[in-house]
Amino acid sequence: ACGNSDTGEQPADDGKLTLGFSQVGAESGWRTANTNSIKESAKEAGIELKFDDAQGKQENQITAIRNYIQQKVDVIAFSPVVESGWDTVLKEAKDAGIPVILTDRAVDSADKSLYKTFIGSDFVKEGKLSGEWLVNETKSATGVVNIVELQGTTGSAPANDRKKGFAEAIAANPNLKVIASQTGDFTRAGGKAVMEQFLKANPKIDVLFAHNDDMGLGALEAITAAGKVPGKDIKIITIDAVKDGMQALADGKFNFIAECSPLLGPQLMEMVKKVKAGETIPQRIETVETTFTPEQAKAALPTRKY
Amino acid sequence: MTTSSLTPARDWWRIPQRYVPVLATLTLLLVMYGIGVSQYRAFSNIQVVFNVFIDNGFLLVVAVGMTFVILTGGIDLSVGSVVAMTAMMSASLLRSGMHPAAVLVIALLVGPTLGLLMGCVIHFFDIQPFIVTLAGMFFARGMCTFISDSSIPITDPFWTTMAQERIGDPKGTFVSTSVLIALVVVLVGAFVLAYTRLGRNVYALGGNQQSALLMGLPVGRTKVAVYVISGLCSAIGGILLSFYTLSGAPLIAVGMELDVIAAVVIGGTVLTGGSGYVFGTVLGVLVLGVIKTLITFDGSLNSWWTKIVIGGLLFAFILLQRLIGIRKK
Amino acid sequence: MSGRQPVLTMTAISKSFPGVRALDGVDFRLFPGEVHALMGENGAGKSTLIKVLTGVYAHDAGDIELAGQQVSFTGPMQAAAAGVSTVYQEVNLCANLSVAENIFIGREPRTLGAIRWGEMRRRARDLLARLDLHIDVTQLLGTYSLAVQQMVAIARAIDIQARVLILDEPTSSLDATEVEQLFRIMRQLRDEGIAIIFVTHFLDQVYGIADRITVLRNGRLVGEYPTAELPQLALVEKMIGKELDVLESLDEQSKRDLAALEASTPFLQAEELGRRGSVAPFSLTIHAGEVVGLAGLLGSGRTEVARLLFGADRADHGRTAVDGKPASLRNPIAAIGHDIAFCSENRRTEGLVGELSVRENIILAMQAARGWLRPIPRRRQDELVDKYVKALSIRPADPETPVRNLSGGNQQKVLLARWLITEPRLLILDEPTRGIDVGAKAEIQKLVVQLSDGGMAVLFISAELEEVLRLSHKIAVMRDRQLVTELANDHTVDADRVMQTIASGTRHHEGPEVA
Amino acid sequence: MSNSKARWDAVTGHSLFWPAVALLALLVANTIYRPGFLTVEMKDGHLYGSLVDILRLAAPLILVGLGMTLVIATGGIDLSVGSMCAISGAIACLHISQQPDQNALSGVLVALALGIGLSLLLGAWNGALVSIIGIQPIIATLILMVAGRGLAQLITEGQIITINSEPYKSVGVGYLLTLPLAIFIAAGVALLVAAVTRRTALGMIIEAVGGNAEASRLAGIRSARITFLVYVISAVCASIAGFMVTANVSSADGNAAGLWIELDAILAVVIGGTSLAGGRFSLSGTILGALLIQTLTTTVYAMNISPQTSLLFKAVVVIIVCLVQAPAFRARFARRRPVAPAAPTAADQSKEQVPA
Ligand SMILES: Nc1ncnc2c1ncn2[C@@H]1O[C@H](COP(=O)(O)OP(=O)(O)OP(=O)(O)O)[C@@H](O)[C@H]1O
Ligand SMILES: Nc1ncnc2c1ncn2[C@@H]1O[C@H](COP(=O)(O)OP(=O)(O)OP(=O)(O)O)[C@@H](O)[C@H]1O
Ligand SMILES: [Mg+2]
Ligand SMILES: [Mg+2]
Repeated sequence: ACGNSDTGEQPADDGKLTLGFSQVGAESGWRTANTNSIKESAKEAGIELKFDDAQGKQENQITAIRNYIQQKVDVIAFSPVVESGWDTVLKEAKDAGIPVILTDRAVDSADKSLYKTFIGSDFVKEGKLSGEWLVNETKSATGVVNIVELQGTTGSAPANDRKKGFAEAIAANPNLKVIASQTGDFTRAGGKAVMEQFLKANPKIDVLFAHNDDMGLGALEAITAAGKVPGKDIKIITIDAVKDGMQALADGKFNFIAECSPLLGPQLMEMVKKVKAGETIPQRIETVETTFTPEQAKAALPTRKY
Repeated sequence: MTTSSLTPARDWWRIPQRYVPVLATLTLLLVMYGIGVSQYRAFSNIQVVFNVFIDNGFLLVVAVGMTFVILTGGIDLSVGSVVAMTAMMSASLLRSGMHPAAVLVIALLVGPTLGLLMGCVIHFFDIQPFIVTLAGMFFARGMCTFISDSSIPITDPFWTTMAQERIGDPKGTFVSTSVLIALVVVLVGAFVLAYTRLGRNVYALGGNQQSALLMGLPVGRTKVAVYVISGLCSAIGGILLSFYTLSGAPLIAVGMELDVIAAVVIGGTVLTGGSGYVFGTVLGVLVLGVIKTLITFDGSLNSWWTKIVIGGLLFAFILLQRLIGIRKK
Repeated sequence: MSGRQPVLTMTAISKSFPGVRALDGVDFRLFPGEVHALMGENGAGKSTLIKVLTGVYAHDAGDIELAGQQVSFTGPMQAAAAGVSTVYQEVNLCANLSVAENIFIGREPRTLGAIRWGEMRRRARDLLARLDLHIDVTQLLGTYSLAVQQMVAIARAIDIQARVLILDEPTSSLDATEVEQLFRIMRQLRDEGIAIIFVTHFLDQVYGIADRITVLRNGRLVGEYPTAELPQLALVEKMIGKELDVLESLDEQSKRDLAALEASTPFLQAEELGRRGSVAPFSLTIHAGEVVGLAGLLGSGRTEVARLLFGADRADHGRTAVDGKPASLRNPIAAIGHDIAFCSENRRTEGLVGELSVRENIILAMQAARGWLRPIPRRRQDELVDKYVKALSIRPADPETPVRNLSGGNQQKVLLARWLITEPRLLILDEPTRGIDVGAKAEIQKLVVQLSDGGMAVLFISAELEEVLRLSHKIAVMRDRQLVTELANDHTVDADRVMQTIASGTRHHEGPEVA
Repeated sequence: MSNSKARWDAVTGHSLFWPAVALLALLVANTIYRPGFLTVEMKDGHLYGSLVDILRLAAPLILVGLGMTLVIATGGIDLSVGSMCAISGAIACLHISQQPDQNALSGVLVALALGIGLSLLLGAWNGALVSIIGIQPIIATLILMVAGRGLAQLITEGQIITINSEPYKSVGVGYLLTLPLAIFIAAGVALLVAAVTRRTALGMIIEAVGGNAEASRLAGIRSARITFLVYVISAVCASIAGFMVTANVSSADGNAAGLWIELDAILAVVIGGTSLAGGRFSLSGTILGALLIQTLTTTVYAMNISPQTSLLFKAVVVIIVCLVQAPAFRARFARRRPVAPAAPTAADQSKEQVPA
């Protein structure tokens, strides 16, 4: 029905490794970059990839994993939509003897033997890095520093963790105060609409912390429209470091970005091969990530992939 | 000349017109399954069919409730959120150490209560169901994030057994307990619709509300009842979902109401009410499930093509269903 | 009779709708074992009185006493439980349920809560057999004609063990035989001591069955009379509140020269027109200025003929020609393009748009013909609408009321007005006088004569043979969905002769399933 | 005395009265929370303030709502408007991003034409499914709702296309006579739709088709054509809304643009007094409904209601608005007050739905 009937062949016969990968969705540019990275590196590594887009639904991911088990793929990898609720299906995978690798987001299973490893970034750490930068930046500040926060989609793991990490970090300086925090749904439009009201409600905003670049970029427009200078009147901290965000950083409109790299592909493929070869691998592999200041952004921008 | 040639058309194979949509759906479903089997080798494995049931058990239950509502000509947009709310509540109550039996009771009460409230507002204040249940949807979703803005794992042993129990051959073909529960709900739903007064009143209400009123049927009671039933089914669906995922997450089952409505309508139930069968709904759920399965088996579609192909398959299916339906007319 | 206790007393009942005082201090008494006719013009408040009684509407003032108990029903359900069984005006059943279910829904035979379908069907068949209706009770009600539906509604009502049986215009879509069946049963029930309220616009029927008559006019009680003491003419005068002359004058109506009419080119010719499953191929010609009557029993296929000629259903056989030139009438738009108009018998589902106002309903067809880009100027709309509201005395006379709030008869007039303003050359009237009071009926008949005198061709369908005889130049007789013969309506033709033609052949009551 | 009461009844009975009251109540609540809420100041020659924001942000919703009103009036529903927004925004932004000079007016005009052209096509698709093939509207448009998002992402390749085009941007955030251009566009389209439906007979014909399709057919109305037309109109409205949404942030996000706008639009239509069953429609009601919903969203931000409870807040407001608007509810409430014994009772009111 969907063409490509050749992919329907039972894998494992041709000696080629087959990886079943279930992606969260394509809800952001970041996610698309992540998908692309995985697809490209699978091709480079000569691994056959069965890709599924769960469209943001855990149910779909579980379905996909079940189907991978039926198809007897060699390795299953997925970026869980939510942290909990994977035990049942992971147990089925384990019983079928198929190793599982998590990417990007972790699961909270008590039974760590259900999956081989986790490759991805630490959202809490991203929030923390952002907060620490701010604490450092405002060391000398006297008086209260008013912070507004643009949260990601309510209830999503990155939103919760980044908020948490940031809050932990800024607790170090009692002058730092989050005066308003609202969800912008990770979108530019959301970020802009919320920031417009923040600006009207709060005469003095010193810092904006956005849970991703897109909301920050949206807020940027609201700030400009309000006649303020982003990066100066209001310092902006975001997370992700996608191209547009890096550009804004390089232009001095943002002040700081904590990277959350989507380029997990190569690491994932490496682990797939290792797992299949029976090598032991660490329970947790963190992606190589960094933070950017405007200067670093300028330097990094020409070689950015996404 | 006999009068029989002039009687309202009845086909030589004597399938009454009202069964045609359901049969068309069934035929197409089988065709679709056949295509899957011919394209992908592992598809013929019977476990694939069981997996469709395992993965869509909760959807099935919710769709049964929705069938009642749609048969009266109403609609219930709150189901997805109520499912999530029920799962969330169960998870949070279990985490707080409550006995699983008590949790089950509470969880099974909340959905119907919300349904009761919505039904009463719809009936007594004569407000359109779409709006009332949309508000219900916001409310229940709001409750989810209100309970907790992050997902809550369930470690309760009862839940865990229910979730991980494999009925059948645990190494080979099996179904989960949820499937059995879902099938029971389907049977009960079908029975109620076909063999009880409540069920027939539901059809009458969907056929013509004014007539139903003038015929002395308990219109108000029936109307409220379908929302309670839908709420109950959503609650059961929510519990099944919490078995399925062993957790409650605030953003789970977003947009599920559309899947459910689509399943019911694909199953041959008319949105204006008055005609349709639970069996059709089962088929509708299976159609969606098989489409999903086909796409994962293919495994070569990227994210946006997935959506386009889902839309395309849906279109092809409905078009064919429509054409078969017209021809048989 | 006065010595007995009334089973139902309604005193000083008032009911207002926004802008209309539908009932104004009406008293009504009903004794056990009587058939009581409730009479009045369209919009007099008959249906409203009934709906107040059964709790469909809450009344503003007044008392209702049933069997000595003060009652105030909150709805038909309660009323039925208290022994008041009602057939409302217009069929109020569920087309999506089977015939059997429509009869028994709400009181299905059950064991342990489960409906016994077999028993229900059997009982439904038996019950309908009492009304001499032999149809497949498992079929959906909607597949049957309005007349059958009406019979089913009656069957439902008489099966309920009731003290009071209310029939609001049950006979409007029935033919003479059906009416006789109904009367037989009504008499039987009356003799069992059941009190029956009977609403109709057929005076003959009133005198045929009613013991007493209550007359309403403009929402007020005119009086209550024993039938024997109220001559027909006096009744009509009481109903319309003035003396009646139109009725008589119509009989004087000269029968025009048919030969001259027939000599001209026919306006519409149908040759071997037919549709599988609905009507056998027939040929029919209609000339300008001619009134062709369609006679036949219920379900004989008159409506189907009309629908084919209007393109409401698509013919799968035969040809049509307009003005001698072939013309395809494949859909209503094509027919309207050839100046054909069609008033459906089913005004609620096929005629009116309930939510729209009287004005909008009246101009709808004309506007549709002009296309939406050329709206009829408001002033012209008002002129046209005013003219017909007056001409047909549509009440209430406010063109902006939603048509759904009009009484049944007035809705019919609105539908008629819709087509009259399009000035068609052929007007197809399917039961145009159904549910219309005597005065208005006479007006409509007069109108038909006027129109045909003015050169309009009319295809006139009515269950009332007298009416057909009085108006038509030519009568086409239908039987079993076949056009069996055409009679020129000269002095040799009378009701008996038509009846004979209709009846010369066994009468079938075939349902969708071969019996 | 009784005269003034009658007038009062007429006013409160008007279908737009209660939504308007709700809107005012929200504004008042905001003003109490933050007295500066209503202030509108001059900044760089534009008016600046929350009220202006509400109007500007409501513009796309108004547009989508207008089209939706017509669709709903025919007894249908259009779930695909959100995807339609995304598609037209994406194609326009894609075209502009490929121009050597993004500020060239010609390029922008071509982009807009492309977007509208595509939406005409998609609207025709919806219309054909509903009117020719006869698929139930909710399912017919669900197809494009699902596939359309995919299409939009296909156009943007899953990325956010950022553009830098002043002329295009002005569709979303430009100003005319100190007010946002978007307001004028929405008002213009509203006037156009109103003119097309109310100055011609289209409105009545749509209402007739929605009220009773079979009767309309027998009256000689080409119902199929009308049905087709409303889906096309809805698609065009959605595409203009799509331009606004994307221009607002100068970027096209195939995933987020217009997400869930269909629900808001339907909500706006219903709050505005148009029945989902089809028939009578009120364009002004829809506009009011859209403003109410946007005000509600803005209120959540402005009052900084925590994201965890904002949905609850929204639910409560929606239900209250719907309740006070419902005649049956007010009648019930009125009966509680001992004053007007003549006022019809609730049971009475709800029963009057039954026609003779
Ligand atoms: N639901 C309603 N809303 C407003 N007005 C109504 C409603 N029902 C009836 N009316 C009005 O009440 C009056 C009485 O109507 P009713 O239906 O009782 O007349 P009727 O005597 O049954 O007439 P007919 O012989 O035509 O059936 C009419 O003027 C009608 O327009
Ligand atoms: N007595 C009957 N028994 C069974 N079916 C009937 C009967 N009368 C009508 N029908 C059904 O009604 C349809 C034909 O009725 P139709 O409306 O054409 O007749 P008509 O001559 O116009 O009668 P009416 O007097 O109701 O206008 C058929 O579909 C048939 O199934
Ligand atoms: Mg009446
Ligand atoms: Mg007929």
